Amino acid sequence: MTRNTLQRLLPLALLATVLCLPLAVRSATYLHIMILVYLYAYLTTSWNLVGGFAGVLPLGHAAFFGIGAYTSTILSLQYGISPWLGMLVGGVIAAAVGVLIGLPTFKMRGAYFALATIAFAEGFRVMVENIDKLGPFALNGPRGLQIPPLNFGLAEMMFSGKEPYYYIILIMLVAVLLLTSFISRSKLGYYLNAGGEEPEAAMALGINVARAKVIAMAMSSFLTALAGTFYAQLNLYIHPKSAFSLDLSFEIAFIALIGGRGSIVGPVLGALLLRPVSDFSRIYFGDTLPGMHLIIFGVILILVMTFQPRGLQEPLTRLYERLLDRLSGERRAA
Amino acid sequence: MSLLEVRNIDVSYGDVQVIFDLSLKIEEGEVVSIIGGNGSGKSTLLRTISGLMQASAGEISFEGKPIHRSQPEEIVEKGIIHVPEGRRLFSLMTVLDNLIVGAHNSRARGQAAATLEKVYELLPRLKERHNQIAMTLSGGEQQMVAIGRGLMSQPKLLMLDEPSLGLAPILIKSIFETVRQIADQGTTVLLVEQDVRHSLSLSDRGYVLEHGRIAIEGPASQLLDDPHIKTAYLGI
Amino acid sequence: MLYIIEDAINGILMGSIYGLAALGLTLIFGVLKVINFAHGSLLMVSMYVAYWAVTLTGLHPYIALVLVVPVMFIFGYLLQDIVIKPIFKAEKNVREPITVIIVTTGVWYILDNLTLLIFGPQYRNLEANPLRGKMLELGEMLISVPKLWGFGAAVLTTLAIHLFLQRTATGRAIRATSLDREAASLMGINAYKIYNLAFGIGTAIAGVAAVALVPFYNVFPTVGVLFDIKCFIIVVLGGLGSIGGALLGGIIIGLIESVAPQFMAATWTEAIVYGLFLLVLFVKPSGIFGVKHDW
Amino acid sequence: MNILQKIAVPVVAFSMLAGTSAFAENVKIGNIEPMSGPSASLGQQGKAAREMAVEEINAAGGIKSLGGMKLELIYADSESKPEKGVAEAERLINTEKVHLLTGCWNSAVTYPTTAVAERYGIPFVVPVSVADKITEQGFKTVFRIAAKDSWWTRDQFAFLKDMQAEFNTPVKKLAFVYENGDWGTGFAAQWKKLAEEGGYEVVLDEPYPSTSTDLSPVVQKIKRAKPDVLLLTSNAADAILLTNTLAEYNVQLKAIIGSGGGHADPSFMKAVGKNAAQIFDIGEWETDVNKPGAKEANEKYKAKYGQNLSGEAVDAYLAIYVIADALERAGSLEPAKILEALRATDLSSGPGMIVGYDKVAFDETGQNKHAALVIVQVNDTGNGLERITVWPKNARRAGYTPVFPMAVK
Amino acid sequence: MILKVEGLTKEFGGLRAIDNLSMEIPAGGIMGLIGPNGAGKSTAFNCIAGVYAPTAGRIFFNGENIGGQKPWDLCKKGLARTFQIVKPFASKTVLYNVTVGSFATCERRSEAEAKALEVLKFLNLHDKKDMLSGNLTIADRKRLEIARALATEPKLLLLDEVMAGLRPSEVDEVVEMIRKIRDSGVTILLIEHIMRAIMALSDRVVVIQFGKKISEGEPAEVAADPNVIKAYLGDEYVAS
Repeated sequence: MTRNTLQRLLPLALLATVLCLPLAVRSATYLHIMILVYLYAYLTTSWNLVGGFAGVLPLGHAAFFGIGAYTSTILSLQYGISPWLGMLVGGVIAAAVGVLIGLPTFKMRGAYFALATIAFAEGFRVMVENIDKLGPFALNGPRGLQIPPLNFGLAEMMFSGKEPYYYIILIMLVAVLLLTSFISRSKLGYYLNAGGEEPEAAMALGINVARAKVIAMAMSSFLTALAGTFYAQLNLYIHPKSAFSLDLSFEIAFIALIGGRGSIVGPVLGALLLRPVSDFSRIYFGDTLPGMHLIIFGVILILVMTFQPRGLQEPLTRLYERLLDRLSGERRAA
Repeated sequence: MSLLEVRNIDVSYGDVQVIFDLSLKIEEGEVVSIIGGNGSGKSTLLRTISGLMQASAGEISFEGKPIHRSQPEEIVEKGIIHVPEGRRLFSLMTVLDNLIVGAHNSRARGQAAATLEKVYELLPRLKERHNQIAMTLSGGEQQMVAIGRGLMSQPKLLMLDEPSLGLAPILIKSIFETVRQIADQGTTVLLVEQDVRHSLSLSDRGYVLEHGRIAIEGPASQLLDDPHIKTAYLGI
Repeated sequence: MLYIIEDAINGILMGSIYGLAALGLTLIFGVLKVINFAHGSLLMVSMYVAYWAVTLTGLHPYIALVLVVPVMFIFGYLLQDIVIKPIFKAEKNVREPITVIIVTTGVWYILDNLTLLIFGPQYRNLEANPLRGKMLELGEMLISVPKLWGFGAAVLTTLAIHLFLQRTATGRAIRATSLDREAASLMGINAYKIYNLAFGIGTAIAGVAAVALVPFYNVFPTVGVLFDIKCFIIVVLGGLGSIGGALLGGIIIGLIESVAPQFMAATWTEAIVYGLFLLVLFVKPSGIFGVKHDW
Repeated sequence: MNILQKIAVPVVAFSMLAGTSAFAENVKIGNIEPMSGPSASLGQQGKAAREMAVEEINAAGGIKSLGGMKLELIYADSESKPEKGVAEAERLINTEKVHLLTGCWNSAVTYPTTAVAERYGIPFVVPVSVADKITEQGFKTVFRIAAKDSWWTRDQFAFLKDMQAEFNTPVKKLAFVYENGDWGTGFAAQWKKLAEEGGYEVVLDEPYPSTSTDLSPVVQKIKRAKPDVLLLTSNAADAILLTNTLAEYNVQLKAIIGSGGGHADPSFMKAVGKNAAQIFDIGEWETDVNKPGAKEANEKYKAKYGQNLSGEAVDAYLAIYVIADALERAGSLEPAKILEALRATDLSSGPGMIVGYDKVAFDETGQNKHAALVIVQVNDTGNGLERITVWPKNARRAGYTPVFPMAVK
Repeated sequence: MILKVEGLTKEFGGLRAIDNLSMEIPAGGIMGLIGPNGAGKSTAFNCIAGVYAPTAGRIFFNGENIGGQKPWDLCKKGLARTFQIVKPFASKTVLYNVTVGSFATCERRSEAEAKALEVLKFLNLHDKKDMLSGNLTIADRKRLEIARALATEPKLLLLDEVMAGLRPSEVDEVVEMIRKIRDSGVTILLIEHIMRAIMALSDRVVVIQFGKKISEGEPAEVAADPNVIKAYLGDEYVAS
């Protein structure tokens, strides 16, 4: 096989494998872990639009996640609106909030920006915890919202098995990957990358950097909110501490940094590595060595940042190229 | 043995080579000028001597001992002080604190009080302004602080990077007079300048740097009359 | 009216202790230009050190200071030297390396959970504690004595750090490094050593805060998290890097937390604090008092 | 072909991994508990109590109707996070092939997790997660040993009424102070209803964040509201902080009534010392309960784990005995059979029955009908501070007279 | 006049970096702006390019007062610039860098890339289009900086020391390149330290010192102006 065919075939083979995985993996546990891997890969890819392409460090994406989860859940619980529709409504609200947050914060630098995004997300959590009713909408304060598992079906985005969730999030992930790779090749992507790397030069080349970032923020928060709805439908229960969790915001950023910020595959690699490590180490150490899984998580963070500060995407890509060389017996064209 | 000896160094920023096979010598007690246009590699040369940058090839020795692998603070400890371009004062600290930080190295620290008196004598303006925050000073005063701060380290070799930069002519004059006084008190001075006339007139020797290479070298008086300098600067 | 004053006094005292907890964070930021997300965990470790120092040796809780401060100084110094320094060296041209933030977060996870592994999840409280429940009566008003001591410690530490930075050679070297790392190294100052020192001192200050807290506060593995975000807010209110600002920022937070609940549910004070935090970030990112830190 | 192989190998390995431990030799009980994170203390007590029960049952010959089959506990850490609880339930059911589940202490984790069990038809025994909602979801697989929060609050008010009569001390004004989580706000909602019904005046209704680092402002509010009785719902850290601060500000009340949780945490008494004296607390169990075996069980536990059995721990301990009893009667590992047996539970004796009430039997929602609560008073009768059962009156420790109203300190 | 600067003044916290500077650039030519280090050339440049809003004075570009407008808007109006310290998007290829510029006038990537390739061919950078810009030599980076600006289709191109740090042979190449750009109809304002190049290229030269214009005229005139010699070589040089 020539290297070129191989290069085209491998991703297809991968996609086929991923599509068939539920046939081989009957265990709902492993499917669930895979679902979480895809969910986090999806979230991180969405985050990457701002945190990667635009070169800032947002640490408050849980705000959009929570908005998505709450919007669709409230609409479906109180008004019987399908979560699929609620998802879009949540996305639009989150995008609007994202723009409102982005306008003032993008002027800030480094640490200030990170802290401001944390404050926004935490502020949202505190609000939701303190509000039982917001006009006609019952938020239920700290008690959260539970979705009774009664109407299973595609329209309700609620299923008794894991497989539908697996395919939904897989489709979402593939879609968001296609979208980001499309964006990265579009004018917006060029503008974001340029503005993130050398803002002054970008401005001189006709780029309104702040506006590009705000557009990216709107898209990123829209996409993040969709995942919030998925999460609510997957767990059928949300409360402020989980839907607006600071840990989630942090984990998204970590996955991106470990995988490789600003690249398309980085978030997927990061999620593929970190999620299972944290899940499996929790499973194996959870009862005998409580907290061990978080120690392992911390150690990985430090090691990767020390030895591969730009993430694992670069060395892994090199490895992949070498694998292609080996398989095809051809050298990569320079 | 020369005080400072630079032998065949190459220096690059990343993969961009800025200095090519450059050698120079400074004897104890001399005032040496390095002149050259923007981008000729003057500042890079000083940054390499003071350890902020590493030469990719060649050697630098001071008092006969190699220093090209040393960290900046070790080089200061040996007696070379680099007064950087743009003064680089500790902007929010007072004049006095700036001066005291200059005496950070172990040779100078114990005698800081005495050195301070000498510096005040040389630069009386600093004494008047000792409590003022550095960034509120005028450009000329800031340059004096930068020089004073360098002197506080009791240098054997004082390297000045464009002390006249951005100063009004009257101030430039007084800065150069100060440099002359420092030299007269016995400190070896390496002066990097664009102001050819001023710097050469107070120097013993000079080097003209072009594109990272020594173009001409010789006694200062001789260089002053060299027509090549005018050509290099004005393109005529 | 009197009760508002009583609350305000409590707020100032408690707030000053928050400020003390945040002081180390602001010092570290001032020098390294990095937000140390592990600061809360370092406070937690300090509290364990203080707790065990008192429990094992039977020292008066405040005398434990002589043990806690040096131990935490060394801890912070080594942490910076061994874990964080390599990252700085790798990214020495970046002004605010994000990777360092991530590494400090890793340190946070490790410290908190290592403590859980070693000491278990129990809540600990000094048993033989001569200060427990001591209240000073001022007419109708009651003022907590350990908090008063904490206030004293906060003011004295702030003053001591201020004087240290202003008057000593090392202090000046730290300030110089903070203002211009390269120029400082041209004056013979080893910037990495200064980073280690600053990190050590910042951690030692967390030790002082721990000693102030332990006589009236619980010790448990996640206690740092409670103070973590509070500390971030305080240092931004006071101006990142500003020594006096940390104390003032702390007092503002303390006052809000103490006085605001008299007019609304205590849970809303958190929202007020975040609101104020964002307001300051947007309107005056240099901090409420807008003082450029010279220290 | 070699490419296909390269892909196939990990996939096969993965699915084989997924299929491990499919053959059970023991009865597997999955337990989801907060082993790390903010509620780790409670999770670990629950773990210890379960272990003790399993060791006892196995030592006594296991489940006889299943040929002496042994019980095996498998733990999972929820970190107090609902999504982790859900993921772990999935794993325990599918991968570990557990036959039953217990957990999860945090009500917020228990809701979604029981929904998973319901989906798979796996029995889920909840020792203690008090939110009413848990047994009111219409699930067929959920059984709760402990009382639900409407019963807890009901008993707190019944106790209050009884005490007023017994000591002839009227109580009019109440203050509610509670952590602003799921649990505290749930209790507060019930209190408000009961206060209205009982004709009390609520002078303070104050939620506070359980992450508070200073509760003096809340205590000041209590002091100024001048209630007769203060009802609290607190986690451990804030219970300790509140109790100490109440003492510091010398807040005079007729009674302080806790709601278990932080007030029942073994760290609590140790940490607050004499400031805990005369506080009432509601719980499932006390060391001084007048039940055969209770004392021994507590001593054994204390020797092993260094703490007294708490109400939470006893519920967990009993839950394992309830499960063993149901398995014995089911004589099968079929979920349907186990569920049937659990529904028919009528347990009134055995080593597990060291609780304050006499029987375990579930109503149609899965709630233990007989679950009852005791109220204790923390006091020192010469042996150091201890929790002394005072209510219901028939369970009161012999020779002890409750202090009501609280003595002026 | 494509650009007309009237009484431009810029102060930074009381410090006057540009003091009442006026100059005019006719369309189609090359104007040199020189002065010793720290004279205020870059500040003037930044005011024209929209980085700084002037403290006083007006700047007309094609007859429109553009003082205080943002750089990205100016770029779309046909005013492009390079940076003295080159700022390539270092993690991206040469083609990517130039395409960012050509997006200023087109929406689609294929179109933008086609135009970028044209520019690269025009500037003889075509064979390096797939190299990471961070790996280019300094000379190529400077060329890339020009290519990127040119891709925005400017009418006026501001070049900030594009020859600094180059070897003599490379300087000659850039001189040729600038001529070529001028011949394609782009007006050029050139800040440069390399006098040889300035003298060879410029139709007119403006000399500033301490933010003030001290001389203006054709290159030879300016080079002979005692004021200029004094500014460059020190006041005593004139006498000798």
